Amino acid sequence: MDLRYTDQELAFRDELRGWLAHALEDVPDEPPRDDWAARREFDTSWQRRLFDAGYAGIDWPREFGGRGGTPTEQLIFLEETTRAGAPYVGVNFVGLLHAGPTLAAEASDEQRAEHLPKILRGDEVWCQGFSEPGAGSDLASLQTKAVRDGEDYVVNGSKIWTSFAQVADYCELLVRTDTPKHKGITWLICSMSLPGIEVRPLKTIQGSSEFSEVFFNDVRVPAINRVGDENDGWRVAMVTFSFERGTAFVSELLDSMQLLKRLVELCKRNGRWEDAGVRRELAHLSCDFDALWALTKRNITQAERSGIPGPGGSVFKLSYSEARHKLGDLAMRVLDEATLSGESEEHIRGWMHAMSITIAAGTSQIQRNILAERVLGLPR
Amino acid sequence: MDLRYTDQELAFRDELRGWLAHALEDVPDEPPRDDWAARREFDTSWQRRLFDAGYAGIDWPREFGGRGGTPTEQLIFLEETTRAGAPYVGVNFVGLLHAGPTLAAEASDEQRAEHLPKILRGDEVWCQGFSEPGAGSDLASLQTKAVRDGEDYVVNGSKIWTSFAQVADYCELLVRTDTPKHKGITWLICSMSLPGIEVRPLKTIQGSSEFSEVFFNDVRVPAINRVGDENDGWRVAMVTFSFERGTAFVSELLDSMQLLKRLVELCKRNGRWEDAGVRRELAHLSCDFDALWALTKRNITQAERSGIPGPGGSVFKLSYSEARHKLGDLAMRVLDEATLSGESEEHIRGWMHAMSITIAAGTSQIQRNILAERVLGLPR
Amino acid sequence: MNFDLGSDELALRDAIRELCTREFPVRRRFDRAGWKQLADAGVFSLRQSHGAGLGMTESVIVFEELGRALVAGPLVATHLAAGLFDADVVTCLDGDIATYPEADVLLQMGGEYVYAIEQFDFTPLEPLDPLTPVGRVGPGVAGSRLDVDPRQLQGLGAALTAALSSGIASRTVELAVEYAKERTQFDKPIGSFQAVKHMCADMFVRAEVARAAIDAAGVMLDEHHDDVARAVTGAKLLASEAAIANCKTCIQVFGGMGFTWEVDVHLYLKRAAVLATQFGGVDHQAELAASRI
Amino acid sequence: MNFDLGSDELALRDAIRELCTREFPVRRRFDRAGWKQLADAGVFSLRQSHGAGLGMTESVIVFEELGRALVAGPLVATHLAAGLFDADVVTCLDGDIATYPEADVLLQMGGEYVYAIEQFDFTPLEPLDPLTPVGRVGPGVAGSRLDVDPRQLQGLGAALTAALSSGIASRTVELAVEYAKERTQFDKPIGSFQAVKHMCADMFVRAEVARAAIDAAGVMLDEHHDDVARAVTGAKLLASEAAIANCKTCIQVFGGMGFTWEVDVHLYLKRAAVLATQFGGVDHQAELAASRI
Repeated sequence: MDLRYTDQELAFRDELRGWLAHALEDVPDEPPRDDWAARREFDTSWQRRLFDAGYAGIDWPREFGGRGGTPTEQLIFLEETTRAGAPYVGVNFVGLLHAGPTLAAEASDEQRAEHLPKILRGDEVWCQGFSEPGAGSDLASLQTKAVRDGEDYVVNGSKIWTSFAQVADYCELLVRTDTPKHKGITWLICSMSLPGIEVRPLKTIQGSSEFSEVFFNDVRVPAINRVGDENDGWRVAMVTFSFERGTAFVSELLDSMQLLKRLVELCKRNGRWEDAGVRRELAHLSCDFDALWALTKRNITQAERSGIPGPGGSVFKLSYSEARHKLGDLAMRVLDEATLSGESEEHIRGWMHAMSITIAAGTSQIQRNILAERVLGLPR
Repeated sequence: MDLRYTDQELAFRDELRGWLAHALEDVPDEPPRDDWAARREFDTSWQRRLFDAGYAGIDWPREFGGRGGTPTEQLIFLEETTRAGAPYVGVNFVGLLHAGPTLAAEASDEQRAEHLPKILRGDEVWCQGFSEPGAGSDLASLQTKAVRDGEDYVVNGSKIWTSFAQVADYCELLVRTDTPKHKGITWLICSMSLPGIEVRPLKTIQGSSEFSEVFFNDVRVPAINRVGDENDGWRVAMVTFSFERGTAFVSELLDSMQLLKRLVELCKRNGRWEDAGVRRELAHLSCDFDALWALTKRNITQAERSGIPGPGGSVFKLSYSEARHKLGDLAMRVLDEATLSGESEEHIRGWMHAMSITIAAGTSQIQRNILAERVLGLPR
Repeated sequence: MNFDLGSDELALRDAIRELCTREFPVRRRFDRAGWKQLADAGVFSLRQSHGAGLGMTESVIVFEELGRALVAGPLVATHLAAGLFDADVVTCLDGDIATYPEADVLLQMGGEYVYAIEQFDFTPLEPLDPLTPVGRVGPGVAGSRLDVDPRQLQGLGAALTAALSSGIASRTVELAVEYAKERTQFDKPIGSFQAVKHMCADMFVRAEVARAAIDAAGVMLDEHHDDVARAVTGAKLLASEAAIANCKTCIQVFGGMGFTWEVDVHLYLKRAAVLATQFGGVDHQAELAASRI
Repeated sequence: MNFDLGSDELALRDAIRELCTREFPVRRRFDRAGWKQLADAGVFSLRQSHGAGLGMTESVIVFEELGRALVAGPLVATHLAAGLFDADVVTCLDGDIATYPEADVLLQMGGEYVYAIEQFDFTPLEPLDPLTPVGRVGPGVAGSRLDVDPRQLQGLGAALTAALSSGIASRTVELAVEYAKERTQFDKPIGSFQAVKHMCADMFVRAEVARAAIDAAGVMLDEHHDDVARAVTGAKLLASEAAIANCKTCIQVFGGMGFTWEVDVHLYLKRAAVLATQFGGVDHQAELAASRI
């Protein structure tokens, strides 16, 4: 085991650091949270700048426009961009972290050539069409129907929790093409500009509208946009999930470390740092995040060896989301009356955000089932 | 609602306080934990003194030798005896708190006349023969068999977690008299002196031997000792449980309050009280115990109204056992290296004891099932 | 001793619950018409109608109901002010921050004396709870000094606030249980899964323990019990924690829907968070409890 | 970067695991014959065989195995003393308390200097863990001062102790899972009930996070990483907590049997409690972490 970076990795870090110092000088101000057109413009412009500088898709193959680097370099990339306060992945999240890796692993050569470079360049924004109002934890019970008609699938139904649907060009869409629960699902690339798609934003408890409900009314998706075989979509979706659980929270963890730091600073300013109990709770969270950073490195090493992230993603998500709940609750306690007047908004948002991460991308209950049954071998 | 004691109750408290001040002067030293003969002698002598002074079975009917008082007076009795440091109920526990109330509610006149006065006088010690090695949480799957043969039941099988079996005169024994799971169980009064009974003490993690395994080998229990109808024992056992959950932990709670007080004193001596975190944790536990004391009063009021304790017992047990875990963990943290050398033994024992109370008398998991299904009406 | 609701108390509780169900849907904002309905129902005058220093037992029962129904408005301050001076809508001034700053009078009781402030300006702020408006008051407001012990008012205020929190803790158990019975996944109601069952059971335990604590505090206030200050502190601490924990668990039971503005759970959460800060946050209550151990 | 056990490390782990399975059943008490076996296997000389200031990566792996197997004896102190002086059995003196006081040499490193004490008397005390004897040493013992930084030794000691705890955290997951598969109630293995499943999953999470933390600390010690002190502190904190929490949960999964002396779980619990106090308890570690935040 070693945690040392190679000379090449260290050189990469230095080069990136230098570039960031320069590049961040003329990044415009972040747009308002609910101005989605502006957010798309902001996020994809940054992605394009990364692409032009050779920093898009650090560990994606060169043939798709990636840098062809190692997962470790991708980790360094996330570390450095977070530390430097560079723009977050934003609307490029699904493309870069879910759909892209899934296409790279499962799609045809044509599909990969068509989409992967555009995702990396910030030319294509993706959204996820997996969950449905009646199919959340029990995703395999999804009912959005796709019927083959000539060269198309005709899609009817609705999806929910679709992040960035308002501004997405494509949707990774799971549809039902046959009756058997897990064996009747197909994974489609669905253009969001097709006739018959309606997007209705959902307001979250934070007051923002990251999520939408998406309705499909006789939407004709060309069959050529299928990824994998018909009725083999569940397996493809599992690949998507392994990426989601494996690495999608790395940037979040780095952000959380910063958030904790700012809470520490706030406590040092308002005197609560003198309180041994508060101080220990803050320190404990710092230890939690450090350990999760080590776990991330383990997960990445394992993913590098086996090609696809393992169950470490569920371990990470359970522990990380619990730590975030603790951080949020502690911040609310420490801020006390200051929460009333919207001061320290980032901590209030952080508190609420914690409540979404024990639900989204597989609830904590589902993650525990996965670990108990698939890793520990307990009977179903 | 009121929490005020009536003049009669206040007079009872004064009188009892006066008597205790006197009576406790010549109580002998507590015997060693594993000297069971001496413990029986110690505990039953004290019970006899209570009886002689008119303080045995405060809320038991006078016809059985009780005082005929109110449950509130029983609560006052527990409060005063605990505060005064009087001997604990000890080996009389099952008789006074499980078997006795069950006999009072369900047994024949002869059975009540035979046993209840002796339990109150400290002449009869009882133990509980419910659980079996294969029937713990799933008690109704018990296999100890009783076959009717003339005027007797012939009992074969084994019981476990039988407290005080080494020194008990009688056992409240659940046996299988028919096949259907819940509908084939019978509740027997079994003399522990019958031939064919073998007691094998079990050492607990505390190193003591409160529990035993009891083996029954062709033990002939006269059928006249049956309580309730044949195959109606499950219902009778539920009555026993309602008493167990309703009030059996009241003395424990009072003890816990004292234990907490001594931990606070210890922290004030060793400087840990200056630590705001430790101080708040101690204070929180004090609030927990106060609230549980209020809940006890609510449960007792409800039991007084309906005759039998309600689901408040499960609420109490879940919350109380969790608070005891916290108290134990906190004590271990605060004592730190002092735990190594057996100092502050009561806190170490308290820590270990906590681990038994999330298991004994229905695990926390079973209690949650009970609340979810029977009180909240969630589907089985 | 008789520590469960008697028939009068049940009737009072049911009457308030019925009023709330009829007139105060969860999303109803504070308005003066509704305020008059509450006043007419006796919500603010319970202590007066029971005679000096009494009526907290009943007030706690009533405030649990108001908390359950998430009734908006400066309930506690208006209740505290009744009998002290004449005003329809009274709110608390805490530092320079007031919730419901459109009130007629500000009650300031953080220091050695209690002041009633009738003339003030305020700037609205972004509130934590969309149904609890907040404003920054001042500068330079002055009020008339009232002849009342601030510690006594603070104790009553903490108890009433705890009762509101306790109501939230109880109501969110019901919301979670109802949803767990209706929502199906894996061809079963999610409430048949032990993970969900046990979350609901833990919610119930927290709510019942907190309710016992605050009910006892109410009674002890009326009975001038020796340990009353400790009881109030403990009730405030446990009810605050129970309300927040139950709202969070309720969101988890509701899953994705719980995280939306579409269902009401987030409003309970945000109200619970607001109440937790009022009359001393949980760390403050724990410190008070430590001083009374 | 390569942060998972490589083939050499897996071979080392398997060899120690095999040795422990063969020679060190859980209830084996400390004895000098066993001690020699461990010494022969290189348990105490790993840092020496890897060159100055190296070998903590491997030592951590080995100590996780010793923790899993609940091997008795003053493992950490004997490992620390290797290379400093010649003695078979070395234990730590903490204040006037020593575990395994039948050792040849006491290592005292609580102050500014490190001392080796060869001549001492002790009085046996009632131990918390039946397999970890404890004695009170003294009075008036004096030792020879060693030329080594006590803080460095304490860091290594904390890391090795954390590794032992991490081993306990991992092993108790396996014990709970095995039992949950075998034990049936309600005509099913109890491991098919979600409540038990989720307890086991949470144990696994705690164990894996702690293991990542201590493995990282071991590597960072060898790499003289800037954040090494924080990493050691965090690992000690998380591994202590994970070990105790997992032992407690394991007892809960075992139910009544878990509360008996008949099964081994209580020995893990008691050892975990002993280890938590050594080289600084959890509150102390949290304070250290706060100073390094």
